[in-house]
Parts: sequence; C-alpha cells; structure tokens
Amino acid sequence: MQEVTPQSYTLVITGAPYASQAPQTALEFARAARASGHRIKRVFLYGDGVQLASALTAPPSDESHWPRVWAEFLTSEGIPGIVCIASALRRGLVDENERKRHELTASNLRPPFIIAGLGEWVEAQRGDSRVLYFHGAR
Amino acid sequence: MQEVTPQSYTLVITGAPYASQAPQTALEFARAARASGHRIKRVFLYGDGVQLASALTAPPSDESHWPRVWAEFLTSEGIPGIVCIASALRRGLVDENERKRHELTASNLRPPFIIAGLGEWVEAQRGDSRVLYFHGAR
Amino acid sequence: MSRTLIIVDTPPYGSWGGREALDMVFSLAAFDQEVSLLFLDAGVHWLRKGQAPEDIRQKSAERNLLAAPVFGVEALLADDGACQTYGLSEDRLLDGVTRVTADAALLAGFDHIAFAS
Amino acid sequence: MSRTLIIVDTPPYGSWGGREALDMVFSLAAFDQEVSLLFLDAGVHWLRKGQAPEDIRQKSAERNLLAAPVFGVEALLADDGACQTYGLSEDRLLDGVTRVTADAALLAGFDHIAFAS
Amino acid sequence: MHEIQTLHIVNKAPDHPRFRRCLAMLAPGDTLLLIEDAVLATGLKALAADVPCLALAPDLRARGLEVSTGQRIETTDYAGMVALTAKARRVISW
Amino acid sequence: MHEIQTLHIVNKAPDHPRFRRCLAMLAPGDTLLLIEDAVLATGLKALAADVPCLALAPDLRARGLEVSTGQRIETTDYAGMVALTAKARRVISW
Repeated sequence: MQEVTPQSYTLVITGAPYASQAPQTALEFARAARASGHRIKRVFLYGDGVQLASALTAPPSDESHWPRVWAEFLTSEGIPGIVCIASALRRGLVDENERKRHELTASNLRPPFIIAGLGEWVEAQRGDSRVLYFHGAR
Repeated sequence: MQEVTPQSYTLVITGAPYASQAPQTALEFARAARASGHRIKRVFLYGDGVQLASALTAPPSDESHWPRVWAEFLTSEGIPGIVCIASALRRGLVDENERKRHELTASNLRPPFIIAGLGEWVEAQRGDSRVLYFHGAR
Repeated sequence: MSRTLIIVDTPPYGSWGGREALDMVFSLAAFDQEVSLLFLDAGVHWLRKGQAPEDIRQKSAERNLLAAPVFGVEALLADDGACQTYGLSEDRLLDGVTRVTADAALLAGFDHIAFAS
Repeated sequence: MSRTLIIVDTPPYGSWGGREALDMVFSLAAFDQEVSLLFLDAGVHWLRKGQAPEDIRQKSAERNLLAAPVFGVEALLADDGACQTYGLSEDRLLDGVTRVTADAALLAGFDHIAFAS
Repeated sequence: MHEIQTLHIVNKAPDHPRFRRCLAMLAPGDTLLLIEDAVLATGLKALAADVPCLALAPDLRARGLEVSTGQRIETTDYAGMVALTAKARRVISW
Repeated sequence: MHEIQTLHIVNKAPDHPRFRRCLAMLAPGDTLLLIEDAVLATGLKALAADVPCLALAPDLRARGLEVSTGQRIETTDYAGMVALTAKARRVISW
C-alpha cells in the first residue's frame, strides 16, 4: 500500500441538490477523503449550492435526502458547514439572526450549517488547505 | 392602430431569480400583455422557477426584489400564481399544509402563490390559453 | 385533440431538467393528452440500455422511461444524428424507441412543443 | 503569496455566475490577496463599453468592473480569440483590460484557478 | 389565419447547444426572436437565419449592443414580443 | 514533488462550451478526470486529449457506459479521485 500524506481539504459546492449532481459527488469525495486519512477542514456553500442547507426540503421518499444526509455527515465528522451570506439572502435561506434583521416570517437554515461571509472562503484560499469546487453541470 | 384580438396566456417560469433572467423577462412580458388588452390566466412556477415564490428572499437593497415584485403584480391583477408541488418539495418551498404533512419547522411560501400539481399546467396545455415558457439561460 | 411534444436535450443524472420533462409527459398522459417525447443532442443518453445509477444514489432514468408506453405516452423519439455522434447503435438503445431526424418537418406535426428547463 | 485567477465564461445579465465570480474577486482583493480575472468565451461580453441595463432592472456589470482596479484587483484579462469572435474591437472594450491568449501557459502563472459556478 | 407559423424564442448565448439547435430547426414562415443572452448573436459576424429575425431592444441595450443596418435584424420591445406571440400559430421557447 | 502538474476535473457534457475549453487548456504533465456528465465523452468516436485521461466508474455505470480498451481512458473511483487531487500541484474544476 502506498504511503499517504494527509491533506487538508476545503470543499466548495456551487451546484444545488435536485438540480445538479454536485452535492452527491462532493459527499462521496468527502467520505473517500476521510477514509484515506485526509482531513476536511470545511465545506463552503456558494451560489446555487446554498440550497443544500435548506431545512424545508422534502423530496419523495424513494429519493436521497441530500440536505439531511449532508447535515448528518458534517455533524458526525465535526466538519463546519458554511453558507455564503450573500448567496443565501438572494435565494431565501436565512438563520434566526437574518430572519430578525430582515424582518422575515421564518428561518430555514438546517443545522449544523452556519451563515458567514466570503472571508471564510478567502481564508481557505490563502491557507494550506486544498480548495476543491463542485459545480452544477449546466 | 392595429386591431388586437385579446388572447389568454399561461406563463410558465422555469428559471430562478438571482440565477436567471427568466422572472424579469416574464414580468415585463406580462405587463406588456396586460397593457395590450390580453389576459394572463395563470402563472405556473416549475423546476428552479419555484424559488420565485420564496417568502424569505432578502436581496441587497439596490437590487430588484423579484419575489416581492411578482407577488404584488399577481395580487393587483388578480392572477393566480401556482407553484408545482413536486418541484417545490425538492427545493424546500412549503406552505402550511406541506409543513404539517412533512413535519417541517416552518413554511416559506409567499402569498398569493399557492401550491398545486402539474394538473394545473395540463389544464392550460389543453385549454385555449397560449402557454409561454421562460427558461434559465444555462 | 392537441398533440404535445416534450423535448429533452440534457443527459440524465448530471442535472434535473430531464426528470422534470418526464414528469410533464406523464402528467399529460395521465390526463389522456396525446404526448410524445423527443431526445435530442446529449439528451439521447437517456435511452442507453444498462444504466446502473445505484452508486451515485439516484433512481434509474431507464426504468423511469420503460413505464412510458404503459402510461400512454405516444412515442419515444430519438434524434438519429445525436445517436450516431454518441455511438448509440440500435442494439444499445432501449426497446420501443423510434429513431427520427429531428427537423422542422418533425416539429410541424405537433401543436405544443416545450422543454422543461 | 499565492496568486489566484478567477475565470468568467458566462455573459452578464442572463445568469448570475459572473456576478458571484466578481464577489469572489473583490473578497480576495479586500483581504489583500493577489487576484486576477479572466474573461473567456461568451464571458468577454462583460467587457463591452456602453452597457445600459436599466430597462431590465439590473445593476450595471460594466460599472461593477470599473471598480476592480480601485479595489486592488491585479488585472482584467480578456481572451483575444473570444473578443474577435464577438466583434469586440479595442475601442469597444472597457479601459484597463489586457487582451491575452488564454492557454495553458497563461494558467501556469497562477496557484489557484476557479470558476464561481 | 396566423401571420407566423412558429415563433422561436431563444434566450441562450450563441455558444449554447440549444441556440445552434434552434437555428437548425427554422422553417419558411417562421420567425426568430432573440432575447436575454441570445441577443449576443447580433455581435457575431454571421447569423445564418433565413427567416425574419428580431432582437429584444432592452436586452441589447443592457449588453451595450446595437444592431447594424447590414444585419437584417429588427429590434422590438416587450409589447412587440407580445404582439409576435399573438400572431404566431405556435411558440417554442428554446 | 507533485506527480501531476494540473488535474483538470470536468463535469460538463461534451457539448458544453466549458468542456471544449478544458480540452484546449491541457498541457504536458497534466491529467484529465471526467466525472458526472463529462463521462459521456467516452462514447464519442475521438476524445482528443494528449494527457492521461481517467473517468469516474460510478458515473460511467450510472449512464450505462463502458470504456473500451482502445480508448486509452482508465477508470477510477472516489478514492482514486481523492488520490489524484492529493498528487496534483493544482486542481481546476471546470
């Protein structure tokens, strides 16, 4: 067996579930990376990818529930899931803070996802973690 | 001035706001159609287009608020705005009924939009109204 | 009765447009409307035999399509040129698919023509 | 310090990918990171002078880009071939844009290369 | 009696597969309407359409484009778009 | 010391402009990885890539595709994809 130098990854998901395959590919990648002894430092949702953090998704019971499966993975592995605030607000994804600030009727962010700025992504970009993107197909 | 035979239109929007131009083009079309004496029988949101019915969108204040502008237009013109239930549930858009049925933490459908099945679209397709589609660009 | 053609030009699994096109087709058929499906360009990949999407955790597009005649869908049409481009020979194509040349003459036979996205 | 190249290959207004690419660029610049923007294929339309999107109720992509040097963005690069394809001659291009040939040699100068979508 | 057989409305950029497909499907009696990103085709050297072709003016202006007289492309606005759909026997949104 | 200069990961169908652009940007020392809709390129008569080329097996299987021996395309799985990214100096997701 080949020696593996452990790496630290930041995964950026820009494709939405039920519109692209991005969240599924990213999850299989993350699982394989963990199984190979690598670290996932954080997962960052950007653009249409923020839909993965919705608490209100209810797909047919014979289809994968990507937001739930991702949330469980992040929780069990202790990986921070960060949702870009600018992308989220344009697409109707808000936590309790943003609900209050914008006087909205409800919040719909699924734990353990949290909302933060692009600074979190810049941090990854300039640090020593490898940044990998998972885009939509169209 | 040319004689205009009044037409009845069903508009199907499949492109999301803040991801495509579809909701904007559809709105300008609808306004122009009304101004020309035509009737908009219904607006049907399908696929990614269902995001237009989100009650939780909070775009930057210097950008158009497409869900709000569309909701106001539908209300003032008395046009039914129908959101495809299958598309909506996969993308985290639910009314009070669906919230209860799927035991979710909140609902986020913006009035006057209502949730219904594709039967509403079939109705338009086989009736005498002209069905026009507004897709995303990618 | 009016005739509808729904067109799919995106491949299965990578995006959802095709699935939502199929939902439209089955809805029309359920309400006894005459409806056909045309697979065009990269969309012809919906029609390849032997799809096994278990490992990417999606439902089989192939199985989904096999139900089409049962539900009363008039025809499954595949653009011949696209099949050739992607090496989709007759023996690799799902049963019950008709190869056609997708041109203006084909479209002329339908009253409504729509994409799902 | 690492050098980042953000690539935009979609035109402005019809979709949002380009805007979100710009947000990435401005964020990197705000944190004093070396970042350049490359406009490729249909993306070169971001660089045309005289954009007036008031009637489609969007913010001007052109004005957005004019702020780039002020914010410390290293360079605005446009693929020469794409400019020629779309008839974007020198006099129609925004000021401060450098025409380049987008090839492997150009990419080799950057540590990180990303699309926004 | 319809003045237009099929009105083809395209909103995709010229490098999108569906844009090319739409051009290949035009028939005599049809009309082509370019909206959103599709108006970028007016900047191309040649747009091989043998049918009447119009482009939506608000989308042209947004993108800094003008239609030159040699191009045989007319411009229209949203009211014109409505009129075209009303005159057509069928509309296909590509 | 990196075994791969740039790992190019493409997920777009072969008729997508970004797929073609990716092929045009390959350099010696690079590796091309086809995932999602990009694996459809293995069905094309010729895939003009002068660098090592791999396709993700779960995506091939999903689409009913097999790589023939004449194609000079290897298959890999998610663990192989991870290993490729770890071996590359840079990764570009097209």
